[in-house]
Amino acid sequence: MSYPELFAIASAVMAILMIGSGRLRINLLFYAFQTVFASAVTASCGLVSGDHQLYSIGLAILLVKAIGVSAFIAWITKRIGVTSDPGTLIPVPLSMHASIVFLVVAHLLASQLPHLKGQDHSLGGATAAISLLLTGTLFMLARKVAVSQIIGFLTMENGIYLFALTQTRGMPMMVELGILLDVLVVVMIAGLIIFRIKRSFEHIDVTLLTELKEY
Amino acid sequence: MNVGEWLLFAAVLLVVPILTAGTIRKIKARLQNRVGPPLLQPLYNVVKLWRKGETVSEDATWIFRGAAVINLAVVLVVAALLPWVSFKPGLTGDDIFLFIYLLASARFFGILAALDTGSPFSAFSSSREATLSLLVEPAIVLSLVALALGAHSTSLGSIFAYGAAAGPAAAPVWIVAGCGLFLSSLVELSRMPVDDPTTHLELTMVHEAMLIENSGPNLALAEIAYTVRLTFLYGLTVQCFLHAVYAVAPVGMTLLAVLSVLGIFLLAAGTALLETVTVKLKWTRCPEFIAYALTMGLFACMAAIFRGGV
Amino acid sequence: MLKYRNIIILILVPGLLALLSCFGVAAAFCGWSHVAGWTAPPPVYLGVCPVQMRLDSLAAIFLLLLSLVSFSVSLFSPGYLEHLRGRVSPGFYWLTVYLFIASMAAVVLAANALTFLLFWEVMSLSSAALVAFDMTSTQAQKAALIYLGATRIATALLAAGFLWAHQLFDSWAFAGWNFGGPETLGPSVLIVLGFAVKAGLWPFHIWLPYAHPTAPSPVSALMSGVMIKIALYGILRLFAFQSGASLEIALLILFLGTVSAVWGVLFALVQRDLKRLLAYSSVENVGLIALGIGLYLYGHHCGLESIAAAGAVAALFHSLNHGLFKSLLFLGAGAIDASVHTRDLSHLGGLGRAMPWTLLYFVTGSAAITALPPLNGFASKWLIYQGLFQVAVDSGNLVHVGLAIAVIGILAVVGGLALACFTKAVGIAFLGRARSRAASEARECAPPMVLAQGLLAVLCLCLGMGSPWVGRLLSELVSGQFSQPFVPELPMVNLALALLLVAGCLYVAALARTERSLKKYCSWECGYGRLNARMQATGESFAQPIASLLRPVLQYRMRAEISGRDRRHFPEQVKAEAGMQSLLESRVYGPLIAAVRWLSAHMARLQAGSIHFYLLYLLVAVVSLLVAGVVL
Amino acid sequence: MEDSLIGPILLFPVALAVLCLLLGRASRAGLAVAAGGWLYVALLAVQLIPFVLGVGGRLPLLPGLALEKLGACFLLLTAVVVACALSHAHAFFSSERQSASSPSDRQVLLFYVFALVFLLSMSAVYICDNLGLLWVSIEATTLTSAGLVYFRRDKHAIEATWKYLIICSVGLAFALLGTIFLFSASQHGLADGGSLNISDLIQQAPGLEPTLMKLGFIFCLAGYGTKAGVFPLHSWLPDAHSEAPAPASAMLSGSLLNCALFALWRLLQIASGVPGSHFCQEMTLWAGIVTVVAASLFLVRQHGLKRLWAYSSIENVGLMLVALGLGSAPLFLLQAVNHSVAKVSLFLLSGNIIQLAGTKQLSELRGLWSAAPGWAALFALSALAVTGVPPFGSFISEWLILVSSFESRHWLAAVLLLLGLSLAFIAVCLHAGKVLTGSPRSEIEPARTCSRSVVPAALVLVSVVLGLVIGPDFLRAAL
Repeated sequence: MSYPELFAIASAVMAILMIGSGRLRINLLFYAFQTVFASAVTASCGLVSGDHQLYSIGLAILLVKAIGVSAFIAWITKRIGVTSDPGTLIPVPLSMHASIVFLVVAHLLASQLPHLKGQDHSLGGATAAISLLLTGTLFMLARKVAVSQIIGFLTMENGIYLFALTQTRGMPMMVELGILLDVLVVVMIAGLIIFRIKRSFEHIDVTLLTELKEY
Repeated sequence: MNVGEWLLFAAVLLVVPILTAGTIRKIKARLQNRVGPPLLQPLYNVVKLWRKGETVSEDATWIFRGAAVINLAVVLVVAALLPWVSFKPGLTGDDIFLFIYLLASARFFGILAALDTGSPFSAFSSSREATLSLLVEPAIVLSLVALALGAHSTSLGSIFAYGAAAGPAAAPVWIVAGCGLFLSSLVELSRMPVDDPTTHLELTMVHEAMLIENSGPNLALAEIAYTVRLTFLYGLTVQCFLHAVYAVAPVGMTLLAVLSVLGIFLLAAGTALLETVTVKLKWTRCPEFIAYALTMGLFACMAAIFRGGV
Repeated sequence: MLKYRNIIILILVPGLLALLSCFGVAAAFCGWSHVAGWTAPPPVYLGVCPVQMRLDSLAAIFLLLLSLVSFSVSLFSPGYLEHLRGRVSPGFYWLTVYLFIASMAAVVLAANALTFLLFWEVMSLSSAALVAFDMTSTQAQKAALIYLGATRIATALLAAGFLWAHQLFDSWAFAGWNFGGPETLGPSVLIVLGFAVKAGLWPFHIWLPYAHPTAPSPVSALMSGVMIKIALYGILRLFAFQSGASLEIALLILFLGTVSAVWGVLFALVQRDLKRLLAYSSVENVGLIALGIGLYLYGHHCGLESIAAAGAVAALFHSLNHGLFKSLLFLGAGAIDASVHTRDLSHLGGLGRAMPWTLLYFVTGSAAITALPPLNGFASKWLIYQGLFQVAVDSGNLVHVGLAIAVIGILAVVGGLALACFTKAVGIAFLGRARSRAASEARECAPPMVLAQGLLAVLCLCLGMGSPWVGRLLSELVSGQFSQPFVPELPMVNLALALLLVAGCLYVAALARTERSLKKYCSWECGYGRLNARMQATGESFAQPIASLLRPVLQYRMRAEISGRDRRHFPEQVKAEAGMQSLLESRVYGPLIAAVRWLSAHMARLQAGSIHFYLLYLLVAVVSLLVAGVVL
Repeated sequence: MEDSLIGPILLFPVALAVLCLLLGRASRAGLAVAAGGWLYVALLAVQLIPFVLGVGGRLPLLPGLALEKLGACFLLLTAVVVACALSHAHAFFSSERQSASSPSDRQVLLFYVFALVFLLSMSAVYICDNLGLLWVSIEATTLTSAGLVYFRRDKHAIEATWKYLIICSVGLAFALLGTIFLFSASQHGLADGGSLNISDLIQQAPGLEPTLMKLGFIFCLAGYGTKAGVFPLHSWLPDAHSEAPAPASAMLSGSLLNCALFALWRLLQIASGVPGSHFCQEMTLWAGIVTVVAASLFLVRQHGLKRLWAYSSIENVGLMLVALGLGSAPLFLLQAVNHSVAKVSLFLLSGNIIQLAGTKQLSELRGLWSAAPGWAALFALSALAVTGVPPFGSFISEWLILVSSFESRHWLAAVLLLLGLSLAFIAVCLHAGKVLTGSPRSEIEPARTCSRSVVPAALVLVSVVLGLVIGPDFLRAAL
């Protein structure tokens, strides 16, 4: 097992640990860890392939996603004063166990994918990526709080990023930065709206947002 | 065209209807052990009415009086077109469907005239008249179409033409169609068992109640129209039976002419007998009776198809 | 200022329409002998084919009908609009009427599928706008919706048929289509059904009794008199005068025509709204025309020219006839509406004395539609009978002979029902006593309105009397198709003269004498005292014997409640209630609409507002797409 | 020389946005934006029309950016839609401010700024020649348009924005995954290490790894399909369209949906070169059919005026997907143009009507004909135009789609399409009829402003013209 694979799996495990808690701070912390590992994957990939662009991307991820975004969301939760979910749609432990199953499923799926020649970390990377994707989705589906949805989305995004990293020989720099920028803006806008939700609905429970419907 | 033929026909048309109507009354009276009115009583009635003044409902429009005229005019035209005696001179356009729809015209105006006065009695009866005609029309049409199938033409003149003897195979069609036409005629003429022309209760009558508001010459026209209609419908039936006979045993023209007229009186006598021995059907049971007429028509058609097909 | 506007609306606009109608008549006469084509100049193009028009003799007949009816509508409308004042703006009315008439003319002239559909939809939409003219009435809105729905289904069927036909023949021009072969059965059925919906053939007729009564009467006259004919024109154009059709199509049309005839007139009989009655009677007449078309197709397919010729002439002639007398009757109903402000037969009665001209024309129209000789209705109906009779004589197929005879019998029933129906219409609306205050205060309508009806009535009479000539003219039109055109004739003029002569003599002999000495008295009242209007028969009671006879079809129910202490001999209060219901609406269309609504309601449950569900859908969609991707 | 001009022109909206901020007053900014919008259209038209009509197929701009003919057409369409919406917006917001819940000056100003940035991001979609940048620009359209949906800042607007943001972002995350798959496919199959460059990919399509290509396409279909409103991924669409102010709804429906579909078109262009990728087109086609049928069913039971039009947009997206699935870019363009023209008119009019009646509930909207006959007529015509009735443009495009699906022997698809279209027509008639007829509630006084009818009237006219002039040349390109 190479370093990139190790870090990638570690990142996926962080995500599984993240989903195992109902407290937003802990979620956020594990999200930060997970992203740190993702940036570590980037760096180690750079080490393996000798592509120096990857170092800078790894750094950018560390700064923007792991630290910046986490801090921003932490700031939001603090301002809003919501510390935990008011009751999840799927019990917290169950969702953690389910995501362990997802990890296995992810491995099975990943082994089905064709692998690039000369990229020996692609199986573990794909496993971790799909696992992160599924865990992120589950997190979004299982939690009621708007902040959780953002974290879930970011987890998914991490998965996709890892996938890109391990399944290709590196996305173009422009694209990577564009994606990063987009994600950042999504989080910023979502943060702003979360404040609004809090002000209008007095909570950030998105299950309250069911006024617009068909029947 | 033969003037003599026309004169003869005109004479028959003048005389026979009155006598037929008289015959029915007379025989019926005799059968009921009454002396009965003279044979020419219908004529006397008409003359009497002709002389009288006329009272018209204040609610009536021109339709009321117009209808009586149209009615008789239509009946007379039909009488001229329809081969109800064997010696009727031919006319172009004597079509089955024209005949049916001319009768319908008379009925149309009759019903309108009945509705015109706003009288509930005549409205009742006109509604019934419409119902009866609706039921009986297919029976007449089918009987006549069955005959037309044999002649490959819808011209009444050619259907009822006496040509070469058709042979015994043709007889069933004529007989069944004749029965159909006779039953239909009873309905069409509002005779027993569908309607009792001599009842005294307006509510149960069809034909008489429709005329409840007619008086004087207006009523006379209606009476004449009725007798003429009676005669040519019976005449048509008689022609059917005569054709059945003719198909088996061709007879001479003179004999046919005599038989045609006699047959009408015979049917009149039969009607009188029928009206003596039967009672009027309940209104809701009438369709069952008319169904027999329709069945006859259907049988006639089947007979005609198989005769043509086999 | 306002006055000038009135002048424009009252004189110039209708005048222009009348003028245009005259042009239409002229064009129709040109088209009789010449074929003219026109293609729109280059920038105008409909995607797959240009806007193309073609005037030939078949189009000319329908153009003639359209022009004649439009002419009388242009005379009738200004007076009628007075009655609608405040409910419809004349500008809107005239704009849509012009659009409607122009699009009908264009449909008739269209030479290819897209041109046809283009104007077809414009025709439907403009007429729908006219149906919904009274924007504040929910009833009008419902009628317009049903109409739009029906018309859309018709268009969809036609579109499918046209597309399929294009696939087969690789042409959009009607002239390039040939529905003779067996492989064309699919598109033929679709096209026939599409036209059947628009023509109001059973079982697609349900929109007619909603749309016709709601529209202003002149528009009803156009819709019923011309528009539904245009659907039948479509069938004639595509099948009859092109190539014929397969036997299945012919039998389908015959079947639909027969059922429509019976069904339509039966329902017409039991209506109490005069215009609804007329609308149902249109179903009957459309059925008769369809019978003619079916006979033509049958004869053409079997190579029996006499049947084909009789059918074709009958269909064309009856289209023309029905267009005239149905317009006449709708205008009559409009005159009543304008004068009494109701069309409910139970509030009418006794209009004949106040409106003698309208009565005369309405009776003429009724007599014509009941097919009384020597009017035009009889002439065309007789041709249908002749065609059927020829089938019975010539076809040689035992089943077909039997069916033909059965249809003859059914037509006889239809005749009887039509008679009952129109005697009811005339008798209850015009005769007897006024059943409401409004009816007793009725006045004859304005002279142009009378003139409009008179024109149509005279045309009915002329076409009836001239039926041999008209028949010959029409069979010349179809004679291209046959080696020896079959021209069945009846001496209608002689007949009419004979009738007139005899009736005249009788009148002079019998009734003219007493004309001066007539005694007026109240109708017979059994000596109980004067009859009042409520004692008269109503439309319901007039139709009751027939309705109860045909109870199962009509779903006719009657309930009478008699109350009082001795209710057998001295009833104090009698309450009678009769109701009927369209079997198709309750058993077929109702459940169908309910099913769509149910489906839609359950679909709406998907959109429940919960973002979690939405995300789940997203996931499920991705997974199922992946599964589909792996499996396929 | 041309490439030197188009780039700056595309940045024109940014300049306009800055100008807006400098003007500082919504009323002045509104006029500037309206004038600027049309100026932008004019500039683009001058540049693009010679290109579209000319022989050159491709116009490289910057590395990773290039313009193709279809893209140029869509660029122009987008500019026109935004210009229409913005020129209507001035009148719309000035009458909005007379009502009770009037937006503040700053809000309106921000609206203009967001709209202009939104325009920029949409324009970027059409000039991307790189799948990654394509994704980035589409995500950017989400972010910039979220500001438009958020405009009212009330509960409903917040809810709609949140759903819009989250669902589209998650959906687009899948599209990103798909893009990565495609990239991976290119790296697997191609010798030179792969590329995200669309024109390269199209050229080298036969060399792509088919399985990864297929997976990539599926993820992209789901992802961009979410953005385009493909059933069942459309859930955000009715909410966002109905909560955004009318000019924004018009832009969302008339231009944003086209962006996502254009992205799908680019992918299909690549896929069509890959051997055995018939599947992708089939899948697109059937996604379209399902969307049309589902949307028409949604239309039947509807309670909000703008939601109704939102579902009608979904239906039209379905139609465009069918056109894409049939592999016909001209049909896609034609349908998009027709839909945009009619739908922009409808949304703008619906905004007027909602202002007039003070509600967007269909059950309470009545008697438009009596209240405002001019609007009522335009409304009826636009509704007909959007449902594909002749002589409006969408009739021709829908007809061409049907012809095309018949010719490619998709019988079932064509039948379902016809069914869906008919049902949609009936449903729209049902609801529009109720809005038009009946008697209006008493408090409504007849509106007297013509300024808010100009744009819809012009659009209706354009729609009619479009219905009558689609010539044989176009047909040759389409079929």
